[in-house]
Amino acid sequence: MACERNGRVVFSDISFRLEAGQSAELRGVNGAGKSSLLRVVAGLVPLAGGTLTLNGESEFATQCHYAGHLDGLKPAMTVLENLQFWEDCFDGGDVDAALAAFALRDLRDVAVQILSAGQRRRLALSRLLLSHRTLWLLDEPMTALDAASQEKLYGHMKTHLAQGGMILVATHGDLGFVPHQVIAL
Amino acid sequence: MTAFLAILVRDVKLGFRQGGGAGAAIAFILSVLVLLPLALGPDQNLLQRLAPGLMWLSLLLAVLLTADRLFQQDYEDGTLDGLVGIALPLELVCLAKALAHFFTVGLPLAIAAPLLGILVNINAALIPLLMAAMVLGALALSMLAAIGGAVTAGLRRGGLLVALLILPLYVPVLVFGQSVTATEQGRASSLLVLLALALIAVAVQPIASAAALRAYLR
Amino acid sequence: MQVLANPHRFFSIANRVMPLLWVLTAMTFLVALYFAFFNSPADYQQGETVRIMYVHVPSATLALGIYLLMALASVMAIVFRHPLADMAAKAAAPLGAAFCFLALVTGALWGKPMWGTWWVWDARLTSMFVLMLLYLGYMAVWKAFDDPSRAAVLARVVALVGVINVPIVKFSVDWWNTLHQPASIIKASGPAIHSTILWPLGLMFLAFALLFLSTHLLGLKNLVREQRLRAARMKAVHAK
Amino acid sequence: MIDFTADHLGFVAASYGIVAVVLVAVVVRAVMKARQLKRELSSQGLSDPGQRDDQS
Repeated sequence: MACERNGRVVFSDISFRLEAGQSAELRGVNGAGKSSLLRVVAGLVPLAGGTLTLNGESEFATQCHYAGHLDGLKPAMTVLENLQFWEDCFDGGDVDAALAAFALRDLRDVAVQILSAGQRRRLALSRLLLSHRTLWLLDEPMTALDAASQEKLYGHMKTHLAQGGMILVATHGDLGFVPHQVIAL
Repeated sequence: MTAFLAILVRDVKLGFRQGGGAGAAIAFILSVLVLLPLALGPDQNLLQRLAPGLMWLSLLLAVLLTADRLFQQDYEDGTLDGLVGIALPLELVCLAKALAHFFTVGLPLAIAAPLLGILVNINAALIPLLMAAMVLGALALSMLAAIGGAVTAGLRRGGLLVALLILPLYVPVLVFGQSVTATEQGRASSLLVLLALALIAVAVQPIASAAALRAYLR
Repeated sequence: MQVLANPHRFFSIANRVMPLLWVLTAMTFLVALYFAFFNSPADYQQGETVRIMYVHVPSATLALGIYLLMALASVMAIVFRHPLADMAAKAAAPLGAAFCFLALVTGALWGKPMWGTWWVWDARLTSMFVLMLLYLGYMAVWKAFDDPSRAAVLARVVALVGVINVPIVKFSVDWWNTLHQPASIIKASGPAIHSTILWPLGLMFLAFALLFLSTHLLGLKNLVREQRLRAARMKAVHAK
Repeated sequence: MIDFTADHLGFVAASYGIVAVVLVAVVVRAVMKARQLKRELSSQGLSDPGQRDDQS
């Protein structure tokens, strides 16, 4: 597959295959196109060349969960309100369990604007457990997380894989577990 | 449907919480109303003749001033990225957000403005009629504002561009809006045309806004 | 359609046609001007000012026609994803705006001696004015974005929403005009179209259209040139 | 034939004048731009659209 943004070719000739229950790590220097690749897979950026399928289907935006640098949270609403909004958007999911999974229960009635960067990131990531999507697309998910929270994230990632899910994660090479494959950009 | 309502409710809530809601819109109209007699002179007859038109202009300005922020926040904080991946088509996401704008800005103003028209000596018999016309007009204006807002969602200073883009689109609404109260004849047909304009805007807006937003997501 | 499908073939043909087109444009202008000034009568009501019509009407017609062309090109861009379609629309916009401007100015210059005022808010003038705003908005969108592929999509949206708006504006200002019938103003339609008027008018319209066609082709070519330079510059930056 | 002594001739002259100025300006601008871009292209060794050896 290939990708073009702002009139320049970000990457071309990338090819990979991910089985159910597998994870892949995207590695590359700044500007190599890690984020672009994730956005292409998420269906946000149109494919400039090649093919992209999930279980044989080429339209699979609703089977992915993309978690990028931006957290998509509203500072004027509380933790619970933010999460409930996304629960309604995803049409399902267990808000309570998601809060518990990232140790956010005590913060549920706190406005997001006073959360720390790490807490916001945890809230953003907790949505992964609401959406029930097959393919997780994570863009440097460890940013701003402390060691304990990182461990929690790895735990949830492993559970997701064990349930037959798939994960594409972009990092600078500091992932806390060994992925099934590494895609170098 | 749950998602549609969730977006609508959240945006209305945010509108009121962040001070961009009905209260601010009505305060805006009040401040415009103070300036009018100062600019035009305190002649009661003149003000009465101009009152409906002035109310339409205030509504138009209020909708215009809020247009460029309609999608900007969601674009900047990444909410839009997330909303693309949900089952609800982006077109309906746009419709929900435009309706939320109507409920926070357009509708409160359409109800308040004719009443506040008393301050510029509006003909009291015209108030219900003007209110009905302004509700329909405000719906159309919010939709058009959403198109402009979507086109300029990623621009830091999109305010002027948004005005240039949507003011020409406001012309028909303004023409039929003022003709509802301007003359006896053609009153009913003007209201019907306003309804038609609102419906056209509701039909076109989701397609146009979604197409514009997709250009930003890439 | 086949020829248009390939930008290279398109331009190699255009390059051969263009010199001919410029000559034809100049010749048509000469003939049209001869007819406009020396081979047509003055109007019994409007006198010599009727000659303003020969430039006013073609400008107005082209202003509207070019906007429709822009919208058509935008549809082509969406449906066929043709690389030149967006550029064709972009190249047409400033030309359409120029004709629109001329229609407004010559309209005012015609109105002053005929109606005694530079400007009246009559249906025709008002919709022309709104058309001018639509052109300015469309061009502002292209200017506002650094990324041409993003600007192209947004410009399509603006052009198509605008083209839906054009007939609605026309309809609404006509309505508005009948409500507020302005007193004792001569209608712009003026005298019945006579064959002595038809010739200079038709020729002048042809001349204007040819001028648009040749300038548009040149503008389109300039846009392709700019795109190539931009691509080369991008490549140079990212090679470092 | 135009009557050079008629009323309002100034308006006719002004109309044709402004049309001439605007149209000439539009054409000249495009031609100047074309020449400048052509120079830039050839200075970078790129081909002009539609040239015989143009492959892109």
